[in-house]
Order: sequence, then structure tokens, then C-alpha cells
Amino acid sequence: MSKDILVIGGGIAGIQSSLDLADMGVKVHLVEKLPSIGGKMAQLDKTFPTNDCAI
Amino acid sequence: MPNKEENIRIGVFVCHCGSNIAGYLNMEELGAYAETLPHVAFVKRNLYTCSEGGINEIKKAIKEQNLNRVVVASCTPRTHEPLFRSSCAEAGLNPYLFEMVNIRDQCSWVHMQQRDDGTAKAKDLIRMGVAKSALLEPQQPIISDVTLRALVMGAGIAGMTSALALANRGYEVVLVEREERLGGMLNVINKLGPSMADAASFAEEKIKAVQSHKNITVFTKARVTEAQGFIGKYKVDIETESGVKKIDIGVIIVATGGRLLVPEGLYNYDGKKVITQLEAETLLKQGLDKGINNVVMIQCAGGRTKEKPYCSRICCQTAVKNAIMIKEQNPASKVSILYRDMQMYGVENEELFRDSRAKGIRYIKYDPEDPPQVKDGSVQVFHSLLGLKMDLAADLVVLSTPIVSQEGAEATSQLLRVPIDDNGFFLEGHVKLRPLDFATDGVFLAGSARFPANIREAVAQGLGAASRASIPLSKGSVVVEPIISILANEDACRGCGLCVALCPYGALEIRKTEKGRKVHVIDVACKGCGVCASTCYQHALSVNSFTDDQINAQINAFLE
Amino acid sequence: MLDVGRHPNIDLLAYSEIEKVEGEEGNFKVTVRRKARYVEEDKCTGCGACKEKCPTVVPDAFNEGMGERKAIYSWFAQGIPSTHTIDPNYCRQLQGKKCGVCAKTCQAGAVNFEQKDRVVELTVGAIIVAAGYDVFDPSRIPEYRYDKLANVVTAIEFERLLSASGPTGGHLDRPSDRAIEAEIEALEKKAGKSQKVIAKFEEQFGQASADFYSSFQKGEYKDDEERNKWAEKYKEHLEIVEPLEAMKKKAEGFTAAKRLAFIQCVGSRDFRFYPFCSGYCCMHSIKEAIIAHEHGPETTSTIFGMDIRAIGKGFEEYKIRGGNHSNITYVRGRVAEIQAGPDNNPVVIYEDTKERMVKSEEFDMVILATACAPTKGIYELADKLGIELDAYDFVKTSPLSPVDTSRPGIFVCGCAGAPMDVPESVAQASSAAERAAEIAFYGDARKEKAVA
Amino acid sequence: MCTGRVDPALVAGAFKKGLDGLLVVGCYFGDCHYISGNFQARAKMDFTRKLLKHIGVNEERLAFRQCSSGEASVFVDLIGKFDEKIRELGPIGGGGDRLKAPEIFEKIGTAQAVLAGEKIRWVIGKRTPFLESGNMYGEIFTEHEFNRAIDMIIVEETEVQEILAKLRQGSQSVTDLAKALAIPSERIFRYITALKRKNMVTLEKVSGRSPIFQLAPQEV
Repeated sequence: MSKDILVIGGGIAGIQSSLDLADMGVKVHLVEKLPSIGGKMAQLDKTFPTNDCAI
Repeated sequence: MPNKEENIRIGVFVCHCGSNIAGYLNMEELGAYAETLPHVAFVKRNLYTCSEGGINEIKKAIKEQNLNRVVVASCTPRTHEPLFRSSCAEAGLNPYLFEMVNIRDQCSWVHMQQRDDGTAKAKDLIRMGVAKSALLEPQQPIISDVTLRALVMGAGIAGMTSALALANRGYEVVLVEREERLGGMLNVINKLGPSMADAASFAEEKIKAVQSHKNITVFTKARVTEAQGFIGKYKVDIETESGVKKIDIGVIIVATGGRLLVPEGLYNYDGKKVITQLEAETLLKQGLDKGINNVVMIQCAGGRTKEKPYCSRICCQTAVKNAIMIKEQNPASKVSILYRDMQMYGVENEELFRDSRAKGIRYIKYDPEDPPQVKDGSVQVFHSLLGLKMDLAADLVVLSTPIVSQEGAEATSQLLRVPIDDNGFFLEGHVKLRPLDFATDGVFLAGSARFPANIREAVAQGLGAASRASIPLSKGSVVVEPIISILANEDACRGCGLCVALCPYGALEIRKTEKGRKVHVIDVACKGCGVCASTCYQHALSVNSFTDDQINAQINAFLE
Repeated sequence: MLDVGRHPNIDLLAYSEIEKVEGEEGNFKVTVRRKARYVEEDKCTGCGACKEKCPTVVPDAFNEGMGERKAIYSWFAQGIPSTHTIDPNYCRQLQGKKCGVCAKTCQAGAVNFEQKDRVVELTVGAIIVAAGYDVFDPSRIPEYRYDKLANVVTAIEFERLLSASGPTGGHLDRPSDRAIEAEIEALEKKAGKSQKVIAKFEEQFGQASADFYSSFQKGEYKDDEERNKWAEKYKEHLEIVEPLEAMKKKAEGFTAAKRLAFIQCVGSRDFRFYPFCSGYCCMHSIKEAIIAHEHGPETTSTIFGMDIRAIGKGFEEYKIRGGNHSNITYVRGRVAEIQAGPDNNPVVIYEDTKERMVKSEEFDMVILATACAPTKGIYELADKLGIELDAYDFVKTSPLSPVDTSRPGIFVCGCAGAPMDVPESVAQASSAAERAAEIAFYGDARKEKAVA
Repeated sequence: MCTGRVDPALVAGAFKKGLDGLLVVGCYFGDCHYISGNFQARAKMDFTRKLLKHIGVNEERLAFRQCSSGEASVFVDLIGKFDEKIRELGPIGGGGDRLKAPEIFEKIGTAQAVLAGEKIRWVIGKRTPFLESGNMYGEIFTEHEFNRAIDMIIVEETEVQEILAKLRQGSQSVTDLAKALAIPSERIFRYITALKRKNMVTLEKVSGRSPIFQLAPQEV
């Protein structure tokens, strides 16, 4: 039995899932194919203008 | 003015960041300069202060040099402040006696071609940081217990989903429903699009699960009349048929839903021959009258108008679903949908839309400037794509009216001190990134109380709100950084309440004390923005680590 | 995003791929391949000194290939983790040539050309699939000429052009103009070099090249070997400089793109590709048009679509505000074709369904609101995970349990399940977290306790 | 910490010590990390500008601008333009302002007292809910009337603080104050009456037929 969770994909959905679970105290492994997380949303100009502000 | 009783000993660590800082600024000069500053007892330059070696130097210096303040001049607090703070703590120094000076992102990288000016600016920054650090005070993290019980307001599909999810996780849930029966809109709806599952049996299954769950307490014909407190510690009054129940609550989920606009005075609405989609659901549940052969549906009836400018999201899919159901019950019937834009977003809706066309449902685009006219037995419409005036026979006219905010939403908003938007829907913490949270910690949001949602969305939001709400529950306590507002001068406070009105987080309240009405900072709710401190005309409020004195010390040091 | 990198409960495995999944709910054994970055994560401070010195220039994938990065790079400036990565397809050293500049520059000693892929074994109770989507490749629609016309771009490319952190620093320069400017730059370098060569001859013979060349053309110095060389070099120089001057003249007239067309449903609601509606593209176009207008108040935008699906909170109001304040015109109709016009201006041929006639209009730039396509890797991933996909290759779910896949213990959220916008993705992400948490917190006891 | 923490009194204090320019850069409306702090910051800075202008400081020395952390080039542009402006104005109290040093610093001291005072902080605070009722995309409504009221308050509060400053130097009669401050004596009289009611000023003595006023002990 394992209580860890695997999240595949480090875009906005994967990030949010991971943070929710991690904040609950669950160990999360977040796997992202690219060198950094952020996904498509990081490429957007506005909406996600503030990488530090957002999440 | 540094604390007089204390012998201030500041250690300054100047980071080269490889060549990122050292390549552009004169590091020897910076180090020598730091030594000349008041209260500075120790200065060290590091290749990388954040490396293991650099961290050990900080720890060693704190112990050997009896440092009681640490300043690191390096990259950016955005990435490295947590590391340096915890390193101070490991060496026995309160982590809030640490100050970071940004001489890379905001200095060396900006002034790569201006070595002398850049170095002079870095000196200014270090001088300011040192001046502030002398006035820093130790802080302790704020920890507050959380009552392991959730309140869910509203037992529609979103509310029931949240309640079940939390109960399955092992938390006690109090579910409050205004009506006699649980289920909300599910009780009226015929089929659930797009799978056409039976709403009644789905509702039944969920209601049973809720009622039989040992962790869920259900109050029907009940309402929440009082909710005092803050995240983790709410005292809630629930008015039920058997009197008022007083319950301690940790977190609250608002899932009070919406209601369908009744289009009095619109398109000759009479509730019989001209009805709403919700009334159509009831008709379809009972089985459509044999005599109904021609049905006309009008979209955006009372929606997307000056008064209700928003698109209610789910009326188009409801219309298409009901049109298909009419066709199923009476294949010979003619169904026309008069629309402005068919809002069949996503995969399933668009599929349903295509199916409906295949089933012979007719779509006619009308211009809001020239809306359809409902006559007795017919509807006149100008087909804006064909440029034709048409007269459609209609045994039944169904108006797709928008979902509007729930009755009592405003009262709930005042009760919980959470905002509602211009259209009366609850306003989430961030429209994009925090759709299920309120700005106020401990209160969450799901379903049509937020904005019209279909079944898939309501279930997803119900689960999502449960996830968000379970975070404080699973920790059992809330831990907050102590960089928050404080009532620094209680005598000065007159209890005027201006700060309370301006606090974006509902973190301030006026309390009666022996000295009269005074503001009280709900520390676990405060985010330390400092708006209250810069507003208070009595200068009674302050912010830890950003006091007027500390900021003034920086300004003075800069203008020296 | 930063919180992910800092969170003690999150083990971030970036630049990694799922190799194999075995087991079942409560006990999945997952093999993850951590690709070699050739930079050691625990040593790299993310300072970026290496990429300043790296001599190899590579198209920047984060900027949709419109900008440049180096062979050693960070995916984007604020990326988490900030660890840099060496692209083995471009790196000179890894391609077997002599270089190693980055390793010499890095004072933290983080560069390691010997690094190998590592395989990590994880045991987890549940899996959340948040694999996202791909941008539909509009070159599959030949009549839109995406790959032929420089000034026809996708919405995400346009996003990078609008962005202050993008390749143009937020100036709405047209790709065709940028291409010419890049050519000018390249030619100027060349011209600079050839200028140096002829300057030597000028010094040697004490004569201006132009004077010399006119006498040379008249037949003088025929037998002078050195002067023959001079003539040859000067001719080469002219061949560079003349078109350069012409181009420079042309470039003087370049302005930011002002007349924009947005074409909706590119690949969506289209039976040849994806019959579904991608949901977010209408609002995306409106937002881009509004921001473009903020950049230049004289910018006008025309949005071509069938229905404008402004179905989210505040969206309809936003759409109307765009029309009233940001020079946006909404035209109902499907665009039949995009043709090449003068000055690299794309010409849009469309049927105005309201006026029931075929029209054409010239624009500075055309932006394609491309479909939300299932991500290419999803077939393989679904196969490894043993989960079903729907008819369009999104992860299959049901409306009544929106984040449960066909396999217990595996959940999906965001655009991997179906196209959706940001707030919906975030809400679903929390839903999937909730479902996974039920397993994490209850594990084996779950079956008795869970109801419905 | 948010731009909403920028206390106008601290701003005036910095100018008083010789600051030449201050640029406050906050998040875009609707994108504030602290939800609504940027509205507060704008309200506060708008007001402070007005007051600075009123007392004779070039109001361009203080600006409120917006930009996101992802917009380096926008930020550079903001800073560049502001820097240029301040260089053009020169040091505070030089040619760029209506008042010259050292008088200007005395006046800024008055402004600082105004900005730290009760009336002003109430008014700025109450203005914000007004600004916030702009919708979530940042459309703001005009507040012509509100601004007119503010203009009046600025004049009055400045005059009151000037009276208090003068009295701090020694007790004076209404006529002397009127002459020294170039304010009509009936207005001075009105202020003095109000200050007396608040127990901030007391009658010291009557010299000839002129009453002489002094600061109440707690105000000295």
C-alpha cells in the first residue's frame, strides 16, 4: 500500500492537483516532460502575467 | 532607533553569485563598505552564499560572533529567502531577524555596463537593509487549531457531492438545506445531459448516500442564521424546525445554487402555453401532451440584456437536451430553437448539438434588435441568416431564461463576509486561479452559487471545493507566517472600523474590550498586505517586519 | 508555481517521462525516466552565467520557435526548477566537437557531460493524469496557408508576440518584417566583413574602391593580380550592400501590425479534423484583441466565427466591452481561404452569413484560434496506464463522475480529459486531488467507508 | 506587503528629507496579489499628488504606475520615463517646483502632518470602496464631485496644519496668523474656533483687545 500520489503533467491542472494534495500532507511526485513546469499557461501573456503572483 | 536594551550585532553576507554579481560590481568595495555600517559586527563574502559552504558560514558566524541580526545581500528573496531564514533558525537565531538585500536581480543584472554606479547602488541597498535589520523583532509563527467539522450550505448536487467527499475522508459534515427535500434542482430536472441519465434516480442514489452516511448530519427546512469566527473556529447557528442548533465548525462550503429566472411579462409568458425550460422538464417527466406537435424555444429570454448582461452558460445545452427529449416522446413533432449564439462549448455539448440537427431540430438565428414575437399559436421571427421573416406554428413556447442568483445570496454574503459580484453570484478569490476559494480563508464555493454550472461541472466543483476545504481539516491546524498586522498601540485605537471596511480578507473585527471598542486582528486570516496600517489615522495598527519605524529607517538610510 | 518547487511534500521530477506502470489502485509501481540534463540539479543555482557564454544558438521552443536560446538553457526565465539543461541535439561538446565553455563558466561546477538518464521507481496509491493538450497544427488546413504566409500565426504564437517577455519584447512586429530585419542583420555582418577586406586594398593602393572600380571596369589594371582580387572583392561587397540598402529602406516603413483578423474554429467544429468545440478559443481571441488594442490604440480587430461562445463568468461582458472599447468587430461566418496579398498582407476570403455574400479583406496579420487537440503522447501514456480514451483521444470520463477514468485509482483533470479553460481546469484539478486523497487517506479501508 | 502599505505620511516624510522622486508600481487592477491593495495605493497616491501640488511641489515627483512581474520591458520603460522626468525637474526645491528650498521643506512638513491626520485618512479610506465598484476588469467610474470635495479638504487641512505649525512657534492672535499665513482672518477665526472645540488650541490671554491663542499642552 502506498499513500503517495503521482501527478503526470506540470501545467496549471497538474500544479493545482499537486499543491492541493501536498497541502493536505500527502507526498506527491510530479512528473513533467519538459525542463520546467508551467505548461501552456506560462506561455500566455496576460492572465498569467505574474508567475510569482499566480500560484 | 535600535532597541536600547539590546546590543545589536549584525552579520552581513555578500554573495558573489559566481560571476553574476561579482562580474559587474566591485565586491571588495562592497564588503569593506558593509563593515563601516552601524551595528555591523561581521562581514563575509561568499562565492555562493546559498551553497552548503555558504550556509555553514552563516551558522558558524551566528554562533561564534554572537550575531543577533543577519543580512544577506544576494540574488532575490523570491527564491532564496526561505532557505536563509531556515538556516538562521537552525543556528538558533529567530528567522525573522533575517533581512535580505537584492543586489543581483535588482542591481548587478540591471547595471551590467555601469560598474561604478551599480556598486554605489548596491551600497545604498545594503545600507538600507542593515538599517532596517537593526530594528527587526523576533516573531513566532501563528498556529491555530481547526475544528474537524465542515458546514455545507445547500444540498443540491454540488453541496451533496462536497458533503459526501468530505465524509468519505472521515470528516464530520453538517449539511444545511432550506427545502424539505435534498437534491435541489435535481428534483425538477427530467434527464441529465448529455448522457440522458435519469435525474430522479441519480438524485435518489445521492440522497440516500448522504442520509445514511454516519459522518453527515442533515438539517432540512433549515438555514444558517449566524456564523461568527474565522477559519478553523466558526460558531454557527442553524435555525431548524426543532429550534436553533449551535455548532462549532472549521470550514464552510457555500453551495446554495441559483434559480431560474421566471420571465414575468416576457414573450407572453403564462406558465401554460409559454413556459420556462424548468417547467418543460416537469412536462417531459410527466410525458408530453399528445396535442403538442409544434414547439418553439427562445434562447436568451431575459438573458444577455442590459439588466442581466451575462450569458447563463447552460441554457443552450438545456434547450437542446429538452428538444431531443420532445422529439423522442413525439417523433413527429417539429421543434425550432431561436437563438443568438448556440453556446454548445466543449466536446459533449457540441456532439449533442450535432445529434439534435440530425434529429431534425431546426435552428434559427435571431437578432436581439429584432426579437421574436410570440402570438397565440405561433411565433414570428426574422431569420437573420436567411433574411426571411418566418411565422412558426407553436403549440408550446419554451423560454430559455437565465439562471439568476439564489434568493438570499446577499444575506449569505453578509453572514459569511464574502463578496458577491454585479450579477449577484458569489465572487471567488481569483476568477482564473482560485475558482473555488473565497479571498477569505476557510470559506469555499461550488456549483451555480458561483456561476451557472451543468451537472458535470457541479460535480467537479463539489469535489474540488471538498479538496480545498479538506486542506485545513487534514492538517488540523492553520499555520500562518507572522508577517501580519498587529494592533501596536491599543490605547490609540478608537474602534472606528475604517480598517475593517478596507481589509480585503475580513481579517479585522471590532471587539468590545474593557477599554472600549477596539480593533482585533484575526491573525490566521491576515495576509499582511498592510492596507490597514497605512490607513489608520490613529497609527494604532502596524505590520510585523514592516513597521513605520523600519520603513523610515530604510528611507533615512537611503537619503543619508 | 514557485510553491511547487519549494513544497516539502512535492517531489518534482521535471524533464522526466513515465516508462512503465504496474499494479493497481493503492499500489501502483511506476517507473520514471529522468532524462539527463547534463547539469547537476543539486549544484546548479540557476544563475544563468553559462548560457551567456554558450556559443550555440537554438530556436526557442518556449517562444514557439520565434526567438532564440542557447544550447544550454532554462525553459523560460522564471521556470521551476531553475536548473539549466543542455540540449544534446545542439550542444557542440555532446555532438563530439570541442567546446565545454559552459563547464568552464560555471563556478558551481554543475555541468556534467557524463551524466546519464536515470530510472526512478515509485510506488503510489493513485495517479492523476494532467497531461494537457497540443495546439492543433493549422498547416493541415491547406487553404489557410499557415506554412506559406509568414503573417498567419497561431493564437499561442501571437501570445508570445504580445508578451513583454516574448521575442519582440511585446511589440507587435509582423513575422515577415522580423524575418527581413533578421536578414538585414545577417547581411550587415557580412557587409562589415567585406568592408574590412576592401578597406585593406584601399589602404594599400591609396584609392577609394568606387573610383578604382570605375577605372577597372574601363579596362585598366587588367594584368595587376592584386587589383584583380580587389575588383573581385569589391564586386562581392556590392552584391551584399546593394540589396541590403534596399531592404533597409523597406524596413524603415515597418510599423506594428494594426489590422488584425482572428479566425475561430481552426480545426474545431470541423469534420475533417475535430468535430468538437474547443471551448476557450473565442475568449482567447477576444482577450488577445483587447490586449493588442492596449498596445496600440489604433489597432482594429475582426473576429470571424460562427458563434461567439462567451460562456464563462464575466465573459459576455468582456466580449461586449471589447466591441465597445477595443475596436473589435465580430463577423459571423466561416473563412474559406487566406490568400497572399501585397506587402506580405494576408487576405481573408469569407462568407458574411449575415449579409449573405462572399467578401475579401486585407489584414496586417491573421491569428488562427487553433483547436485544443489531444496531446500526441496520450496514446502511449494511456496504453501504459491502461485507461480508455474517448472517440477523439481525450481521456474518457462520465458526466456524473467527471474526473474518474476507466481504471480505478487513476484520475484525470484539465485538457487531457476535454478542452476547457483555466478556471475549469483549476476546479477539476482540485476534484482530481480530492478523489486521489480519498485513496491516500483511506487506502485499504476505502472500500467499506466510501459510499456512492 | 502590498503597495497598499505605502503610507502617504511616509511618502511626505521622504520628500521632506530631500527625496526627488517616488514611483510606486503596483499590480494591474483585478490582478492584485492582495486583491484590492492596488486600488488603495492608487487612491492614496492620487491624493498625495494633489496635496503636493497644492503646497507647491511639482506633483510629477510622485507617480503611481502598474505593471506585472512578467513584463520586464514595460517596467524598464516606466522607470526610464520617470527617471527622465525627475532629471528634467532637478533636485527638489530647485527650478522644477513652485516653491524653493528651504521653504518647500517646511511646507512638506505641513503636508506630512495633513497626511498623518484623521480627516484625510478617513476620506482616502472611504474613497476606495468607491473606486472598487469598478468591475472586475478594472473599469472605473468618474468621481467628479468626490474630487471637488477632496480639493476643498486639501485647502482646509493644509491651512489648519499651518496654523498649528505657527502656534507651535509661539502664541499668536488671529490677525497675526492671518498676516503671517496670508489667509483671510475670518477663515483663521473659523479654524481657531474648531480647534478650540477639539481642545487642540486654548486662549492664552487677551492682549489689548486681541485674544492670543496657544497650542493645548498635549499638542506642543
